[in-house]
Amino acid sequence: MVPLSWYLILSAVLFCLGVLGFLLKRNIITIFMSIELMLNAVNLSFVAFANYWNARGGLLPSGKAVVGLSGHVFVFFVMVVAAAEAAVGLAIIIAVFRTRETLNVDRVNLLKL
Amino acid sequence: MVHQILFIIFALMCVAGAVNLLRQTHPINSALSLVVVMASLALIYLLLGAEFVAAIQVIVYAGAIMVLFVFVIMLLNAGAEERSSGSRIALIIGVPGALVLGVLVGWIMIGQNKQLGSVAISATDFGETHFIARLLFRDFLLPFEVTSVLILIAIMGAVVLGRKES
Amino acid sequence: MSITIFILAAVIKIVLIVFIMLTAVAYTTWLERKVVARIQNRWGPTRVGPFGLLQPLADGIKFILKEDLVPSGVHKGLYIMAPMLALAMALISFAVIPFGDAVSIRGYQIPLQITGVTMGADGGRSDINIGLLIILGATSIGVYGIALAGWSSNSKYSLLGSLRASAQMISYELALGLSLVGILLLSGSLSLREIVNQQSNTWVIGGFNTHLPHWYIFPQFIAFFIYLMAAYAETNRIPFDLPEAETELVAGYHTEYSSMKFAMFFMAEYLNMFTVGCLATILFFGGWHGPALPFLPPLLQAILPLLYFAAKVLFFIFLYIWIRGTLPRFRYDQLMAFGWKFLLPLAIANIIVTGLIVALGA
Amino acid sequence: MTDNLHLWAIPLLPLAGAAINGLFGRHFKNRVVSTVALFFTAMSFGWAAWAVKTAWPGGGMTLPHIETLGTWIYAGKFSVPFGFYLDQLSMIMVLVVTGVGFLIHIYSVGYMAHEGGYYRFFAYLNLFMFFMLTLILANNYLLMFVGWEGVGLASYLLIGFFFLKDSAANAGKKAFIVNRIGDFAFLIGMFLIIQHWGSLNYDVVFKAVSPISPEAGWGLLTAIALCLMFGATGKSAQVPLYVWLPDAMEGPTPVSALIHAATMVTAGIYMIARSNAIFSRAPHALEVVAIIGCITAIFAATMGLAQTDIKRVLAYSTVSQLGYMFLACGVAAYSAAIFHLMTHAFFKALLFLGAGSVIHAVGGEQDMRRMGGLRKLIPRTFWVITIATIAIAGIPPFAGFFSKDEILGQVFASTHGGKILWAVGLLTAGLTSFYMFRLWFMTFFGELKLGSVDAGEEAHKASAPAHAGHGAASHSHGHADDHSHGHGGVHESPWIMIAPLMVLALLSIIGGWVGIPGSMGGHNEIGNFLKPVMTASVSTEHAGETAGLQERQTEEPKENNSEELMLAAISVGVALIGFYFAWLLYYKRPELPDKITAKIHGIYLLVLHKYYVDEGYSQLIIKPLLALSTVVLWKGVDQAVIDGMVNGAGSASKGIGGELRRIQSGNIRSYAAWVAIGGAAVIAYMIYIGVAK
Repeated sequence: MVPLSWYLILSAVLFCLGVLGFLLKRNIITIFMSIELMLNAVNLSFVAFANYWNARGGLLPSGKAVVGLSGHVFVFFVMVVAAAEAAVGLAIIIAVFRTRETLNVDRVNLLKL
Repeated sequence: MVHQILFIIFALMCVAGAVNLLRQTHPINSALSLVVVMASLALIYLLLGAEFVAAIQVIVYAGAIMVLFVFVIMLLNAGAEERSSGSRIALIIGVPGALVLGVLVGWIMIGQNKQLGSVAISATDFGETHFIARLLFRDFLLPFEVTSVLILIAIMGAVVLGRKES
Repeated sequence: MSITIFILAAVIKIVLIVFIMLTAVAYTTWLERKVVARIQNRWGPTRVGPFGLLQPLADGIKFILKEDLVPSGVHKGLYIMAPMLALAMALISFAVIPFGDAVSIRGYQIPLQITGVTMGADGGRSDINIGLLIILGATSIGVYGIALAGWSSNSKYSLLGSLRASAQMISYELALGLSLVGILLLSGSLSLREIVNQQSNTWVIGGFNTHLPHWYIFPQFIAFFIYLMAAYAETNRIPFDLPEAETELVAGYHTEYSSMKFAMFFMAEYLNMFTVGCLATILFFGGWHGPALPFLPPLLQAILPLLYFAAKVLFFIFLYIWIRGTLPRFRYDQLMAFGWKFLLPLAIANIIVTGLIVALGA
Repeated sequence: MTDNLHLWAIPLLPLAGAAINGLFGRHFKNRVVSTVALFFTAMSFGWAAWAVKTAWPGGGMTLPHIETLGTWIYAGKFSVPFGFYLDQLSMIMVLVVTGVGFLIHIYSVGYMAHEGGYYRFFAYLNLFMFFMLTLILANNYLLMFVGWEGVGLASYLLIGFFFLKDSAANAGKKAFIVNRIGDFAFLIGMFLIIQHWGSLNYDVVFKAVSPISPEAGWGLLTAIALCLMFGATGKSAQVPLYVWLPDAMEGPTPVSALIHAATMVTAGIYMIARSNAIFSRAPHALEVVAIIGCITAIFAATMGLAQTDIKRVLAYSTVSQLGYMFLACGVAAYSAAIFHLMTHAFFKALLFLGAGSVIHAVGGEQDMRRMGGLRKLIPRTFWVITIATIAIAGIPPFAGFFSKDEILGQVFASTHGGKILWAVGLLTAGLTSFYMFRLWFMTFFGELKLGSVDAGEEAHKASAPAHAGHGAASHSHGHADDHSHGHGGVHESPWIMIAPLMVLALLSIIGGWVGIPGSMGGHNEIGNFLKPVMTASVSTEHAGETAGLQERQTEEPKENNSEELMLAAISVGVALIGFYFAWLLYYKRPELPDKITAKIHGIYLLVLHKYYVDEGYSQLIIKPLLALSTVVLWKGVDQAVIDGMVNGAGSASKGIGGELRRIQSGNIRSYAAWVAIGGAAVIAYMIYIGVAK
């Protein structure tokens, strides 16, 4: 019986590390990966709450019964969106690399070539 | 008790992976540490009784998205990061900032511990695929369709952007 | 059946299966060289032991004794980790494969499946209800092994080889997944033991007993066909083994590897073949189900399901080798086009048809 | 039988005349223009006479006779009708205005014959008549105010008739602005009336006021009375706001006669007399009126002494006489004030027109020092002006004596402070006769000094006839009110000018006989005639208390004839003393005035420059106002505040834009930092809400 707050703390820690990566790293792809990490942290809290609500049951304020599983469905959607984002993001990174020859974020600061 | 021990193990793996993601200079290493994070997260999902999600996490996230990342890193072969002026300041501000944020949220979570109660692998077939399927294709049908359109557009975008200008 | 007994049984099963599998892998190399030789009208290994039976042992010792070269400029960590990763992923998929029904030892019903569990009052055997997904997960993580191997060995050939191999595996993984969906529509469950149990008796269509075994091969032969193609591509076997073709890229992603690391790749490849074989038998040929043979002695009678299962798997291995001996290699663009433009649409069509049948039938 | 007198025709006729002349006059020949103007004025006079005859008190008409054409303003409870009001007071005023107006129209046909803009002059005159008649016949304060403003407009147009001359244009502007200041106070008075009694109609207001005893409502009534009084001072050129009248002499002489002697300036007196119900219940206000009247009288008289321009002298005498009428109203002797108004209209119009014909005769010369010995040259004008001068001086048989004596008698008899006011009034009477006879002697006796310029002494008005630029540009070229010397030597005015003078002279003589007091054998017809108007509003039960304030009843038993006769004798004596001094200084020994002025040089200069009032006003009021408007309003508010805000907004956004631009540095990591900070802020806010709840 693991208290829910542990999961949330883990998710918070992962999220903070994601934010840190997002701020500190210089390589575009690594920044991109830290975003993925953040999304994963969010997924974790989704699943944790899904399980929590399923166990608690009860009624939503709107009167409908609590559907624990909707947390999972949300995770599913987050993954789909993350996949789409990764695909387009990496395509952009390739395009940037092709023109700028570098992945270092600080070098890529001129709007025109 | 077993749950807590397992949780702590997986959590530590997770955090170690995440920290390694930051520490590594070469993107390939950080990519693999991210795969480790995702795998441990999958295990934690299993702890939370979410089998289908864990499987999907492994197949989609670890198996597809991260492979994409590794692919791009391999293709571009850009090499390790080099220090640049901006990082010093960011480090000085960023790290304590993140620490404060983490501590703040953590404190809130611990504070609310009583209300939150605890979580366990629910006995009944909670995370069963067919339950999720029924939910996904009935209550969440519209979002499902919308995301499928999103994916289509993303693919086209990626193709257009990725193509070499002929 | 408490946790401790389950763990104990699991450990024993794991040791047993790993040992059997590795020896099986070894002897498949022997079988392959023999069969290919016979196809090419020559004898194959005959000197080492009767009919060359000890050849695999000789190869094994050779691999172990050879000098373990580590070229310079190599990403040391990844270079070493890659083969391990490939082998590990190949082994993991055996965890969920049910070899047989169950064996009762000292009153405990031990299911012949690593993750098999006898649960509930009636002692019914069940296993992880997402078995199939785990196999898919394992295969998708397996790609890392090859990708990293090629990239970390810091040579152009291996890099290109690994890129091609992983690209091929990724695209065919899609076709593989979709082809399995046909089966899932019929079986309604992802757990392999459940699927096997469903294929136990005969097809009864509209009250007429066709006396055909209730195997899924009959309604899903297209899916079987797609599955086989995709599986061959997954394991980089002959029609699709361009990445490691000697004529093209020396040895593809494992050119820089020597001795044990090379052996690991080799074993990983053959284990994957076995996984494909087992999966095919479980999903399409009814796993350990076969016609009852009353005339056999009781001891044989007990292990008959296992024998059936082994026979079917062996047949698939033979099929692999047979095709390896006969079919020419695909060109890379043909390979990709075949995968995306032919297999994928076919698999989707199959899903639609089976979906309609299941929906209208129910 | 209250048949409909169609009172609206009286004002409308001159309006029609003004419209015809104004719109089409340009194409008419002078003769046509004058006939149109005279015809409509005559019609209006005839109509007024007919209306008065039918509505004469004895004739069975109930007075006051009110006719309403329709409602002009209808706003909730408050409504203002187009109404006309005829009672004894307005009868007298109508007759005076139309009568004197008609005579002046005839006179100006001759006088303006050689001036440019002939049709314009007559259009303005008719317009003035229309507004004056509206003012008099209105049955509510608002319609009266229309007339009030209209009259101010007409005076502006007529004063500035010679608009090419800067001094004329400025004089017109000055007149209009000063009047407007007065009107402002009048407006506030009206607002107070509306506020408290909901309507401006005379009958409604006076009926509402009558029950209020002086002590009870003194606060409100005094306020209204003071406002109305201040409005009247503006229009009737009393002390604070009299500065415009002397400058108004820039206009042609008939204009001065009509507007600045007979009619317009009397509007203020008429208004006070009309609202006697309010004034008589506000004793303090009456005191103020009396004091202002008295001060104006003595003040203007002293200024008149030093003037050398013939028209300026008459202007100051008008101001002083108006001061007398104010004084009369101040002691609640309204009918005496109206009586003096009537007689003053006759002899002052006569004096002005006479002066006009003198100027006409000497070819535009206005400076008395250069005139002299005209007695034989223009005998008829001489005789006419002599009659008027005797009348204004207040020598018995003539009109001036009776009306002025009436006022002095009332003032003497009034209770609080009457004696001082009477003494000042007497002194003013003496001064009046002195400067009138001074004018008389300087103009008609001695020898003609025309053409020789007295060097040295700074002539009040440019010595040589100020030929304002004879710009031939504008075809209706107005030139100095004098006109070219083409006529050779001095000549008598044509009959068309002399005839009205004769009539006015006759009126100046018999005008006074209407109000001969009981003590001298008459029975003060005009006093009795106006009594119902003045006392109608004082309801009987208050008769006792307001006895002191009530209309001075000439037949009061305790007022014996001997005292009255004695007062009359004193005033005649003072007039004769004035004559003697004038004769002594300007006939017997002409060099004497220069010696006297040399001795009292300081005082003389002070008086000559009209006590520097104009300069004082410009320093005290106009300059600070200008400064206020430029520094504070224009520079301060408009520039600094409004423009400041607008430009400030522009530059502020530019500034902020400049600062924010630095964020778009292209450095992706700074973007990331900003995103993170934003995220942190949101999380903090959510935590705050969560914790707060």
